[in-house]
Amino acid sequence: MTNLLLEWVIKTIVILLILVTAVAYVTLMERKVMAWIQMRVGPNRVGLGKFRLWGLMQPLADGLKMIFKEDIIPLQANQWLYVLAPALSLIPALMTFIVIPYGSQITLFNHTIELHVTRMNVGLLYVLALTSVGVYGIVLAGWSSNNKYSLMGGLRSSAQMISYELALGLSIVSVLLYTGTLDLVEIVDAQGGFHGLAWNIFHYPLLILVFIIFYIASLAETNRTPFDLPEADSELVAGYHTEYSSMKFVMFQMAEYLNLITASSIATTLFFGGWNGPFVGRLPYLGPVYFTVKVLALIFMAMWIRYTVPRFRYDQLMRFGWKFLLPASIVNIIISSTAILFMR
Amino acid sequence: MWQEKVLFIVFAVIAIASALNILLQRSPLYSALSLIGTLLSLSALYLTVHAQFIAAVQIVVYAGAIMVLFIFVIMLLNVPKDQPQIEKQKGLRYLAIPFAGLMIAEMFYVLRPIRLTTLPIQPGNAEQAVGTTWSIGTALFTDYLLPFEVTSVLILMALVGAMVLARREGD
Amino acid sequence: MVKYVPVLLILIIATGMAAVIIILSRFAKNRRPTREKLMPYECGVEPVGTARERQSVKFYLVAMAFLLFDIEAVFLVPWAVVFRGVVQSEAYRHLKYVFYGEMMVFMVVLFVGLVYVWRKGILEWNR
Amino acid sequence: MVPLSWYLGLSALLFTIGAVGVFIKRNAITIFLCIELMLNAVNLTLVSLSGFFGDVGGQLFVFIVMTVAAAEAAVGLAIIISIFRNRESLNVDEVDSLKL
Repeated sequence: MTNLLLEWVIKTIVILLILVTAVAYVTLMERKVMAWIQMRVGPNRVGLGKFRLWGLMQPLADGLKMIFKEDIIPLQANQWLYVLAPALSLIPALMTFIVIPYGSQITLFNHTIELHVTRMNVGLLYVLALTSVGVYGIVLAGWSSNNKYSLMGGLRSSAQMISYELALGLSIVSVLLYTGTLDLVEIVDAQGGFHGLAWNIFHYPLLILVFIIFYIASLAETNRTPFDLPEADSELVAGYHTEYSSMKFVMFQMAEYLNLITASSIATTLFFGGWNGPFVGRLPYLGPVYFTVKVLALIFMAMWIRYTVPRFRYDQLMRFGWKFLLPASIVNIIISSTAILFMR
Repeated sequence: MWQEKVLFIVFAVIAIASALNILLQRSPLYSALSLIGTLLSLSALYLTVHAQFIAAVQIVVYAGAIMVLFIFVIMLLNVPKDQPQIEKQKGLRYLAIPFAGLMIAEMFYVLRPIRLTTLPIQPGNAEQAVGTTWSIGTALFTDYLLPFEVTSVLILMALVGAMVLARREGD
Repeated sequence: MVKYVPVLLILIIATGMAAVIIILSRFAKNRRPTREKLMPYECGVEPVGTARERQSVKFYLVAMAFLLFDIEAVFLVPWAVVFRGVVQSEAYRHLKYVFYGEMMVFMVVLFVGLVYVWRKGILEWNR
Repeated sequence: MVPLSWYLGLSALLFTIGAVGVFIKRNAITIFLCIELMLNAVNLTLVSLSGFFGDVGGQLFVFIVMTVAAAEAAVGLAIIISIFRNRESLNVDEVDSLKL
């Protein structure tokens, strides 16, 4: 029992450290990709002393800069909620990752270590639950700032998030029809056949449509362009975090990037075989590598979309979510279940 | 298993404290946030009796949807703070205390026979155990089919009714 | 239910992290508050009116439609999880058309709801 | 192991707090929140009894109760909105046109 607890504590802390580092470097990646798409160089100065290291120290410098920024709490703000809101959006974002498997099992110091923190019978519902709780941080940030832009941004953002949460949930239901379980570990294990290439998306071609719906909905859920209406800077200044500065602003940014990483990981797990890949049966250390590569590819795709597609208008956004994605995912469920009914 | 008792007490205290906070707060927004605290700790308590699926649904439906609706309404209407209650009969307050004591004594009396009943051991095949998604799904769509189908009509009625009530003509 | 203990663990650790970050920014001694700085930001102009105004009821209508369709999604989850098992297992196979049919009835009823919301123009924002 | 009586006692306490809230609060939304609290207290009873008897029925009741709570919240809040529109107040003592 104590051993198990110790293992969990270590795994949790390691995962959190990896996630925080990953967030820092995804921001750098975003700036590099943006620069690359716009034919610029991007951050390339910050290094160690004389060595520039392609700007690899940029996130560290950014972090230090943000710590030393002035922490402003507006006079008319609702003090308690104003401080609570960024925490409420960061904590659920950090909590999702414990159900995602990132490898099979490896042996370390004569211990067999499963490469996931925990598995639960309702794993995917746990993820959905945390996604739906994430709305509070944004709503309360908008409300407590006592600023018109914040309030409008918070309301718009939460309405957008709940609208696309529906499409997200319903597209996951189509996947569940094929997997027959909510346990993410089982979902990944089932995709291990055919030299580790029996990924759901190859195995069940109908899931390509589902993946497109899922991906669009998760972009909207994480407030990325073309769905970044909540912080549409030309209309709403900075949306719900207009009044936030210093580390509280960092917390919102961290939550946003964490959500992007989580969404990509879930997409990898559900559609692209998780950590499965060629030779992973013989070399279990390849599991986390495959997983990271797939997640990074999906994150890159999100960035590519961000710098290619212009922003939606709010009425277009709501119309797209409710009148296209929602009926499309319902139709998908009907088609998938009919297919399963006649599967032998 | 003292750990389970400690967990129960922790979550029970959180649930009761936030439930009391609903009454103590004057602003409806804070009351709603305290209710979310109660809902989350109840969800943890559901886990201690192996109701995993219901625990997750509790967060998805209650904390993630119903309370969002409440908070939206509070924010949209900009609801004023609660006024203090005007007591019409002053003496009743003191009558309340012996009655409360009576009720608590009665509760202890009723609960006495089951004070030692503990949770049955779960069967070895954990997938088929009560509270998993599989057990909920098979029972809901066979034995409890009628309530399930009636629910869909109920939801439709609520949708139409609420739309008609909340929209103004020409809105 | 031992498997759910890590949820508690990560909740505690994540809350601790959030608290540390907030406290960290509190202790960075660089606060020089001025009246202008602590005013609500309105692009540098003196704020007009209050932010606590009544908002459009549209947001409520969308949240309500979300709530009711979210229930539908939650009902779909256990059905989707058991459906394949029902089709393929010996014990439940004779029920497979029942399982299929009852969910189709459920979804048709809710689709009527979606059509109602659609026709009533709740989902239109540009009017 | 935690005995069943603890769960039932907790549920009774929460129900009482909710009932007291309905009586002492004036704000329609807060009263509504207290009703939700009472529903949740009953849900705790159903779930714990279902766990202790090993019968999934109680959990299905809770599932249905949650649906009813959602429908109730949607319609109830719509009523509250239309009351607020007409009277500019949510104090339940002022909404008494039906009283003789």
